[in-house]
Amino acid sequence: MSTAEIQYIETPRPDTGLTNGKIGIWLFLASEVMLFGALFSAYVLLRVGAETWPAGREVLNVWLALLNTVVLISSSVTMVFAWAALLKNDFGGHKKYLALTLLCGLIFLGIKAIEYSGKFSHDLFPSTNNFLAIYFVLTGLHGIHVVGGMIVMLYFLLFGRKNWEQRPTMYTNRIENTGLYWHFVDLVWIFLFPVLYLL
Amino acid sequence: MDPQTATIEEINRHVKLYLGVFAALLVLTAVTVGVAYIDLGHGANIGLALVIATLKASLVGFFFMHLKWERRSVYGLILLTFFFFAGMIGLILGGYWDTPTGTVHDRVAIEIHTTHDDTGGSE
Amino acid sequence: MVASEHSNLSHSLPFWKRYVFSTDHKVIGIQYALTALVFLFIGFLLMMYMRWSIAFPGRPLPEWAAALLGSNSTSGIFGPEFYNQLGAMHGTIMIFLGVVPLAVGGFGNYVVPLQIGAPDMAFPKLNMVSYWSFLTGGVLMLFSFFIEGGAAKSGWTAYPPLAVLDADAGQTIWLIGMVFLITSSLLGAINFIVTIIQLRAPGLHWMRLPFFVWAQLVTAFILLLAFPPLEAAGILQLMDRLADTNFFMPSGLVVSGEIREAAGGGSPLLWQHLFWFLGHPEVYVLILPALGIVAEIIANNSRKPLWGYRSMVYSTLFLGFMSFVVWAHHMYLTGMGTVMNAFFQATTMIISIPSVIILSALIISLWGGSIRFTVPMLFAVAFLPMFGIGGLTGLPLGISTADIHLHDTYYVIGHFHYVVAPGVIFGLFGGIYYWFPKATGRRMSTILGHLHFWPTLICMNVIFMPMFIQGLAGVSRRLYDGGSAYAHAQPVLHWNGVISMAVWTMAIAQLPFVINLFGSLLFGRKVDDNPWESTTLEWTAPSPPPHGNFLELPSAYCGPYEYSQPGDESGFHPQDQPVEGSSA
Amino acid sequence: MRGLVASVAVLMLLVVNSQAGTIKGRVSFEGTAPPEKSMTEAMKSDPNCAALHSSGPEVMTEHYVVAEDGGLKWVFVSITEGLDGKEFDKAAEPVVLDQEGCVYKPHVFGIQVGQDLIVRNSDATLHNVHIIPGRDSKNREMNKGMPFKMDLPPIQFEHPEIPLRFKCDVHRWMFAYCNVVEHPFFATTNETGGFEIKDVPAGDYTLSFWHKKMKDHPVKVTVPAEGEVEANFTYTEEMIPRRGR
Repeated sequence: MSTAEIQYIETPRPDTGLTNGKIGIWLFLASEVMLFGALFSAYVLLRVGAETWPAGREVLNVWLALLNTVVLISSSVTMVFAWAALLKNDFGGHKKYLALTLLCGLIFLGIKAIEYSGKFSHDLFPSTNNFLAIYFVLTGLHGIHVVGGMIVMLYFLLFGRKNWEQRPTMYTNRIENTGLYWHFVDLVWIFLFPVLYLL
Repeated sequence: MDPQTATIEEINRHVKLYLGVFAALLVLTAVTVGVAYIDLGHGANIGLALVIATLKASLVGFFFMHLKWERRSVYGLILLTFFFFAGMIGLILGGYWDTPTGTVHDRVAIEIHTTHDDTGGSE
Repeated sequence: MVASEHSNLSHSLPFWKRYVFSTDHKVIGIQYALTALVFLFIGFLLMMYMRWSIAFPGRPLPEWAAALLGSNSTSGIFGPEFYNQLGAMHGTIMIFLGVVPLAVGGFGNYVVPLQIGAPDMAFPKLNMVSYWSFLTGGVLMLFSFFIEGGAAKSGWTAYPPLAVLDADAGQTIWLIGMVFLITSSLLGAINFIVTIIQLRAPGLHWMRLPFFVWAQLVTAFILLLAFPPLEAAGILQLMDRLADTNFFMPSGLVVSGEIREAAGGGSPLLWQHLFWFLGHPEVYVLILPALGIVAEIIANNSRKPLWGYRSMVYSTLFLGFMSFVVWAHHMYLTGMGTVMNAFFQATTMIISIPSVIILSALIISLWGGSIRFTVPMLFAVAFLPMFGIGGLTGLPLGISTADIHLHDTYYVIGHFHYVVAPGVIFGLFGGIYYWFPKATGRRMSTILGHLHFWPTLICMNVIFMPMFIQGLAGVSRRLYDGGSAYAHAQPVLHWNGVISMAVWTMAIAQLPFVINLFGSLLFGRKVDDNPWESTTLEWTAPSPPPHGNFLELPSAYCGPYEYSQPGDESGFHPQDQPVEGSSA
Repeated sequence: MRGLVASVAVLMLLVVNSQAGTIKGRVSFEGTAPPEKSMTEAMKSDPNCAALHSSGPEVMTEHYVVAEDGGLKWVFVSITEGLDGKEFDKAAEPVVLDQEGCVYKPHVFGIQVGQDLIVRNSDATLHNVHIIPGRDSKNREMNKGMPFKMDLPPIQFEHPEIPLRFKCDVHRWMFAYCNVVEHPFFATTNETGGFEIKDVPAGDYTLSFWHKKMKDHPVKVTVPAEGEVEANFTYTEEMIPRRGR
């Protein structure tokens, strides 16, 4: 094995038991926790300091958000199935589930677009009050993360086959890591939903 | 289950497990919405919503993100990040709650004198 | 295929792929280092103009100096707005574009893989992306000088509401530039942590890692977890500036005489909390790599293992951990109550302990060593007292009651500049002299080294020591006229001229360094792989190391600093040599 | 193609009636003007300004500067209608606004869009030029400190505005009214109330007479191919804003 090859991409390192990608994605998720954590602390400080703070459900459409929560949770499930299909060497099934996850992402963004245009049409803008401002920033940044995840999945959907055929373990790990990122995005929404819409 | 050496039945068993977790998540989502419409007092509502959200988050984390079968070091990273996350929110709020009251700044702000040209007409 | 075959593979790469868009950690390291040095000199240049306005407010600049400012000065005089731009960009450029990229991007990228026996970083492409994201952020920052209204002028801390009310576009570009810089550091941090954890050579257990690698590991963790909150705050301030939101704009804000009609309800303190949540860990990001470099140089040049290696490692870990809970000592005067002030005062006192442990361990490492005063050793030894002064003068600022008088005075400027200028930058200069032979196969000239070291050391002290005197007299910072409008500043005003003269002489003292750096590329004395007779792994690779670093995979058999072991005539035992009768 | 034809036509228009007339006239004021107030009194608050005026004559505010024959000074006269569609090249030399003796000199002036404005501080004391556009104006607010004798780098305004208010954040009595217009046809009345606007292309226009207290009064006027046209205006007592003393 040549010295120029970077090791532990496919097989985990014996003493740490982890592959490079796995540690990398968990570190990235840690930094994302701090990013959204900062925005949540901004939300809490603004809410605690504000004289009046509208209740989420009066200003926002709870049912659309509920639908979105269901869509995102099911996209998490299809993502896990896409990874499980690879373990069963069923690349066709994998592509189907990956496409399904991508579709759920699109639906999620579609509902988000409906929600946003609804706000704008009632001329509720970020500048209206700090509740809407932090709402747009939190859901907007979350939306950008959804788009980022979808781009990665699209890349695998279109160009994944060659990598799967040459280095199947590496491809499986990549899908698993993308899955970890996607579940994290779902996890952030699980907190966003009650905090913005229900409290 | 070690991805490299898992057998087909093991994987299928896991797939069923994922469906179970999916169902649980949907139920919890319905519960959290339902509970929100019952007014249990502001503090209780927040507490309950956060508990349910944490429950759902740990379900996603343990099963979908395979934390259940993950190495200890990843837990360490999550714990470290959570400690700093909690420290950040706690200390920022601490800074807000601990603001002293009844200080000289609390007196009514000095009447804001308009700086119009007071040596003649008005603008 | 062994590294040498691999290296002729890289010979076949076209020029732009091998040098410009390269994924080799050494090329990226040199790209980071050179770009960072250019930014350091730009930051220094801005400060030289500031010193003119401080020492001689209202006097026109000489012709040749004013030419560089273009339309920012008319007949050689520039007003307070341009001074604020210089001040804000001096801070931003020196920290985010100069020291961090040189310490973490340059030294980290180049030296860490070599010191742990790895062929490259864990994610080479990610490494390249992080450099180019850094360069984009840097170019954006410089570009903001040339737009209408000039660069950001609300300080490198960009406190709202001033930063949000600033109608010029410079602040918006500053924020966008910061987002690029933070993304770059984030990707770099992930790369470092994975490389250090996963790609250590066989036998290189955690306690056999060189201290420099430990310092970079802790720095990477700090970057990973402290930077994102500033990115979030940056996004919030961008929204405040572009979408008229009110995250940081309180209601009832009076702006030029009138109450500002806006939804309000925001809190400027939110920005300060989020900014300083990064701000303080950021200063540990600056100092830790320098401590790592100084430890390597001192161990090598005193021909003796580091004293208390274990205590230094645990102190670094504890320092990294504590750096996240001390930030509000920058905010003692924002009206926080006594409970919070007391908490942050306690954590600030506690965090000074690991720094003192590391510094004492380095000083004790000199004891009983046969010290060779090579040029890197000059910088490393000078680092110790300078960092000492920097650190100790910080204590009064850490105590909230004393901070009432010293907050935002020149005392603060003296304190953190002592840590950063004769501290961190001396460490980085030492690192350049120390690893230059490994990167180029040639040594830098010792005479030019001395010509650079002694004047710079003297000028540094002439510049920063008077600042304490001015600070104690109550001269506040960020004054375009150096305090000449204030009665209480009159007795210490003469120091402004002295400091400014020392600054301009120090600029000249950097010429020997520049000549030395580029001259030695061609005329430096050729050296073998281990000119300093060092023990860490990077010196077992050829200089300059080929793509893939090592001819054959090294493994470690002993600690990083096995110097003058009993019964070992050569006086140093490289880490990759097996020790008789000990486990691998 | 259509855009090209239009611009050629405009160029032709400019070339054809190159000869132009001038508008001359006089602005006067009938009735008793409210008394001026003493500025040196207000200047007592800043020792530097008070020192500048310790010897010289007492400086009065210049709101209603009426000559013996009734001529009214500081009235800004400019063409407001009849010029649309025509472009004018930027004026070459800059307008200089000086701050001397803690007073803006001139404190009512006109400037063309894009023309350089050089703000000068001839006092050795601190002035802080604060340009405050109107609420719905597109000009940018600017706030420049001038701590010693210096000139600011040239400033340009992109959008017409009558008036664009200048104030000094250090001295509450310092005000200047910069009237930004898109064309070079404007003038401010001198001590005798007289003004002159040269080489105005022939045509009918509306002339606006603007006074900082008695505001804006349009007057129709037709400019002959060459030679002069007379355009006078008289402010009367009723036009003084009632709230004023």
